[in-house]
Amino acid sequence: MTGAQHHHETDTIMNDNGFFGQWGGAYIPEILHQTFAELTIALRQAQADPNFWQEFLQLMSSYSCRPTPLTHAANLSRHFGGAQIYIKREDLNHTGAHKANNVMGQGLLVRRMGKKRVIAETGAGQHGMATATMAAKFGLKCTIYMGEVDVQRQRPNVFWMEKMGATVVSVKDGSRTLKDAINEAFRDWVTNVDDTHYVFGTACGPAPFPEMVAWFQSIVGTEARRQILASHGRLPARVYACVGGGSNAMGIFQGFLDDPEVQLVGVEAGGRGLDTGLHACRLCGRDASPGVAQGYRSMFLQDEDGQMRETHSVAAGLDYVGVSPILADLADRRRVRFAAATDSEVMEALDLTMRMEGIIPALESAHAFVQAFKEAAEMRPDEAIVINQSGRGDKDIFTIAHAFDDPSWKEFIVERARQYQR
Amino acid sequence: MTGAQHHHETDTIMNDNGFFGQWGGAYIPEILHQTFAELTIALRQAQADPNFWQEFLQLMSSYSCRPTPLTHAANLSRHFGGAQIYIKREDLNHTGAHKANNVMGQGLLVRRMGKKRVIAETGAGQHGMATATMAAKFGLKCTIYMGEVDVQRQRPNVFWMEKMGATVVSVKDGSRTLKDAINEAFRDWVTNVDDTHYVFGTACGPAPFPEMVAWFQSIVGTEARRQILASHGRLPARVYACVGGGSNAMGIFQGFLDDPEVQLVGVEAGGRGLDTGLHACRLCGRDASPGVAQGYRSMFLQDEDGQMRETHSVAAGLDYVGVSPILADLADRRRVRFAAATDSEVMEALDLTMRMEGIIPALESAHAFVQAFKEAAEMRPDEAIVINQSGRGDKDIFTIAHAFDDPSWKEFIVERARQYQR
Amino acid sequence: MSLETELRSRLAGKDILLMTHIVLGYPSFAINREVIAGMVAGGVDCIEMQIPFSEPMADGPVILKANQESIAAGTKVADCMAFAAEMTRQHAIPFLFMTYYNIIFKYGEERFFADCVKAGIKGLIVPDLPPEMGRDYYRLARETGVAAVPIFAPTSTEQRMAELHGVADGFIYCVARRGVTGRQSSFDDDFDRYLSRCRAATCLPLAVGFGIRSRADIAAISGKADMAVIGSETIRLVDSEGPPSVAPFIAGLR
Amino acid sequence: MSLETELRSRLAGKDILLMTHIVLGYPSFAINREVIAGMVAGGVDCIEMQIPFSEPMADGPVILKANQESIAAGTKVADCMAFAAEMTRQHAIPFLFMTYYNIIFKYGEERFFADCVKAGIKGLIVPDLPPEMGRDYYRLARETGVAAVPIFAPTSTEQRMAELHGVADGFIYCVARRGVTGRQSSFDDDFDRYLSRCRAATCLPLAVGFGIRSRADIAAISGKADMAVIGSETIRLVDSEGPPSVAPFIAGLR
Ligand SMILES: Cc1ncc(COP(=O)(O)O)c(C=O)c1O
Ligand SMILES: Cc1ncc(COP(=O)(O)O)c(C=O)c1O
Repeated sequence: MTGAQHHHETDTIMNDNGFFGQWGGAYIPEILHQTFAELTIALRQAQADPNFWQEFLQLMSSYSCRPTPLTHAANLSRHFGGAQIYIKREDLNHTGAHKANNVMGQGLLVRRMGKKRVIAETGAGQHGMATATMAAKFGLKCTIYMGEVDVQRQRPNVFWMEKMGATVVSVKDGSRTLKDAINEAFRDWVTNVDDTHYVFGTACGPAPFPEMVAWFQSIVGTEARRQILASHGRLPARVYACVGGGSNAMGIFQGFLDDPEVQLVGVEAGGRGLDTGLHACRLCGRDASPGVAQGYRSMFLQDEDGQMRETHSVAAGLDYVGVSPILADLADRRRVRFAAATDSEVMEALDLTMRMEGIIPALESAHAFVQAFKEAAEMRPDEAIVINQSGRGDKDIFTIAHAFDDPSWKEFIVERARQYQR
Repeated sequence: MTGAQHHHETDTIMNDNGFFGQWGGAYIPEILHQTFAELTIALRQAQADPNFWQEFLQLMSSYSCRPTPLTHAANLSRHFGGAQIYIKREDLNHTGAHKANNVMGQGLLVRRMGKKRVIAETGAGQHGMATATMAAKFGLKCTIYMGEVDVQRQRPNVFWMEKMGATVVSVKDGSRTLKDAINEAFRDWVTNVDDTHYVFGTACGPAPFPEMVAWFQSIVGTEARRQILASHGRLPARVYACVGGGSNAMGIFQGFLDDPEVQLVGVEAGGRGLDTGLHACRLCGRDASPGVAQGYRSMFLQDEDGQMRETHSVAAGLDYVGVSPILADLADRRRVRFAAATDSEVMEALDLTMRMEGIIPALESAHAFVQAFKEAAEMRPDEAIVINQSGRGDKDIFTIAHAFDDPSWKEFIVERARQYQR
Repeated sequence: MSLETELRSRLAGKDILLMTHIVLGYPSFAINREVIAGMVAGGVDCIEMQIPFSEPMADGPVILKANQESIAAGTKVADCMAFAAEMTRQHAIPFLFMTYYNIIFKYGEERFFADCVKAGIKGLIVPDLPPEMGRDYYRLARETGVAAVPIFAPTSTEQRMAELHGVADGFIYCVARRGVTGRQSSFDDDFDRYLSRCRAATCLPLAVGFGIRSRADIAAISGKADMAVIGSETIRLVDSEGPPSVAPFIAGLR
Repeated sequence: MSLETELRSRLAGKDILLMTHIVLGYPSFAINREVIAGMVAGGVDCIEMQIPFSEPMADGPVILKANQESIAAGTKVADCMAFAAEMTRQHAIPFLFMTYYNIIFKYGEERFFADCVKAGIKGLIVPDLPPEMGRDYYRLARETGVAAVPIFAPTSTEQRMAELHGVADGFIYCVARRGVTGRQSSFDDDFDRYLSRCRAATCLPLAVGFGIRSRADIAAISGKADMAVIGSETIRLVDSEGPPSVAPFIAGLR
């Protein structure tokens, strides 16, 4: 299945105005109308041009390391005694997460459109890292918007983005997290619309972003389908992915959308628990409702007036009020099932995966592992499941070491600080 | 070129007693004699069995992401206006460095030998990380020896090793760095020789380790040769690799040993400068002399009595007194040329590479970049050079942010420490 | 009387109309009340009252902060409706709501328009609702007579302006430049060319907003546009010098 | 008189010989002098003097630390040679050097053996130099009459013991167990079987070392081995109780 063919299938879901069922659209300031029109045309041309997808594949295999492997987790499979567990290794991408797929794809589009500057929002810092990296590689100017809270919790990523030549702007408005960074990036865009492209980081935002991001991420599912057939001999029974904005989930799910026998499971951030209100569940649980924000219509965590609520997750990349309109539609159509993983379940799954397989999933990805582990035991050993490991966890050292309450880590940090205070 | 064929070529260099020219050998306590005999037999059997190399390739492509790409650094090439610069991306391996190649290979050997426990030394922590990872994957008990100084500078790696189930022992003897960790690992081995394999981390140590490690690492050079022919149409003029113990250098050099037109360049740690004594240059400069330590004969940084000297490098993985006997021999035979890169040159090369290509080499690897950059400009644009990027630099955040004297980083650390002191 | 008619009648004998902006509930409805009284006393022709939203993506720092503080202080959409009804009763100028679409969407579009009618609101400005996305909204606007005021931007093509004109009512809000509210605009030749394109595209009155702060700015657009919009500047003024400074400030603008 | 002959003559009338160990320059040559005098007074039959090396891979923590502190205090190989010459003149027992191969290699093998002869050194123990690696070393040993003492380990096969015997001179150093110096060994049935294998492989006297600390340990190997080696234990003793405690300790061992 080539990318171009693949697009057709996604396309049948999206209608003319950028809606997927009742979700999506492009709720944008008028000043961006023309830019979105041009962007949509550029996307359509790229989708129609088989060379574009070839160029994309070539870039991803020579600069990142695609195809990323599908690893059979033999020890975990044995441990649960059920389904064969396979892990799609997006953590092995350059910059450490699936975010690279989308960003490099948009980089190629930017080159076609002749823009000289890119901006992006970032939460966990992964998308910012990927964008700063792409900008360095493509010779573009780059500004990254990041909520002040995230700047504080993801300082290493900020350091690298700056070293790659990007300007990182710490956003001090609102909840000072991802959604505020998105607002701020839009403010930059309406100001610098002529020479700037906004590299949206997930399958959300105004059309054509959900479709565009999902298209670039479909590289994951296309590979995964081929790989599981080669390794396991038949399709997996279930595919699991964590859902922040929804890009890694859409990426892998697209490989299996036309295979009705494959169950698709999206896992959201259960935070402290669905009943505490401290979570980021938009498609499972009962706390979200339909809304229109950040340029698109979807399910949002908001109050009765439509004001967005604070969300909570140990994983910065899942800590977001909205969700991909494509996933909201797939939820309506019951093609994708949604579940939640709590912070503490995530730490347990992470611990087990490190110890049994020598693999460190990102905190985000570990959410998918939680649900897969809950279900694997009840399945037959001749069935396979695929978990999308969207990123690597070593980026999360500050959060993970903290969450595990590691005393030597604390001592180390205190000792380092002492050097700097002298 | 298959691994088995490849071995033959290395084999012609090594004589019966494990010497490469005048270098190498196995200067080991008698208690290990039998173990080394068995290890050598296991190695020979593996080398003779084509299935073994197949199994190795399969493991490396499904668990790590081999073949790793060869990236054309178009911007750097243009910047220097000389040779086309290609980067072999060992940084994209699982655990972030070429170390995984050797460790996974030894893991397969351990499984064949039926041992249940592995030990390893580590300096930068990369080899320890890789070994802890392999042990988790293969279900082996694991102890990692690490100098106290390195434990302090590489705490994140220690954290991950422990999370992967390894015991990390902080070695408080001698200079409390890599060589002392090696001594301590040998002490463990002579004690637990029956059930334990020592996963040596570089192409040093008593025979058959240099040959074994070089063999597993030859996967790098085999791929690189095929890739540069595919991308550039002909062989590279020069190949650059940093040299700590020598494993990544041997890995890539082996792909081109039989191509006399390809210059091979090893880059050692120049530290504060060759004339300051604060460096780790064994094969360039005049401070090293022949010696026998840590089980093998090679060039060592030692005083006139044969006591090992302290070494210095900003890169923990190059900060070592000895060097691969195979490289010492290749130096004698003038097949490999050696150069030094100083700490400050390394920081400059790192900066440039991040900014121009969006790639973060490990501090170790950045040494190779320094020398390549010095030479690239004088070469013709139709010539190609290959730099082995042995690892990724984000593991070095504490060192790099410190070396760049980044004020926000310092603030961040101090702020974190404040949380822990409360 | 329709909003357009009302504005046209106010234009008689004036070079340009003035519309001011206020964020409801910031810093409080009590202060809003004083400020609006001052604006009316200073001679404004029209006021747009912003119902705060947590994600005001088209607004600059001053209005953004006002939105967030208003919400933090507990402002509800229902309070805004009640307050609007009070203002339209008290002051004989047209009032508009400015807000983001989610506020209307969550309130229920039908109910929102119905309540606007009850509250005497004459028009709506919704910067994140292009016509393609607002079929029901524009239908309800037509049905209820609450003017749906669209936005022209310097990046709008002739064709796009025509499209927007097709759904427009009351007037057209022309944003003076790229960017968000609150930063200085320059009213140069480019601006003139842009405004003539706007004029050519519609027969509705043209309001110009974004970055209008002073008598000089207003003089610069007089004769070209029909209405000047003062946004962030009055918020700054109230924040720094208090509500009594508003009436003289407005009076001094023309 | 060859080392072997000398040891055999000392064995006459004793159940077992005693060899002690000392790290040269630790804590100082002055203390070494006192300690050696005490050992001789206590009745040792033989002393191995370790020339310190920065990487003593076969030694446990006590001897390791002694090596490193000696080097840190400035001990040179030349000082060790001079000190050895002084000891062999003063005391009528055989002295050996124990060290790692690099010390000999850097000194120059020929020169090292020549200086050993001059200094009256009777034998050498080099734990990291198996016969395959030491062709010149074993040749020089034969030529100069300085005994090259090889090491048997519990892991050594019969064939390997035969090989080692083939190059051996003076005696064989049998390490009692897996591991490094300084930890307790248990002299059980396994040990007995190991020692009979050693005995079968060579006609040279057998010394047993590693973990021998007490009169009980020595009693346990008496009649099985020809010589007991006390290593780390005397260093511990001197560190904690000073040189005068050495003579009574040694005297009390048999
Ligand atoms: C590793 C990783 N996984 C998942 C996510 C969530 O994003 P998405 O749902 O778009 O895949 C992020 C976001 O930063 C991430 O960094
Ligand atoms: C990334 C990296 N490169 C290079 C080295 C040096 O080792 P070698 O010379 O064996 O490749 C190390 C050692 O830790 C390393 O981590």
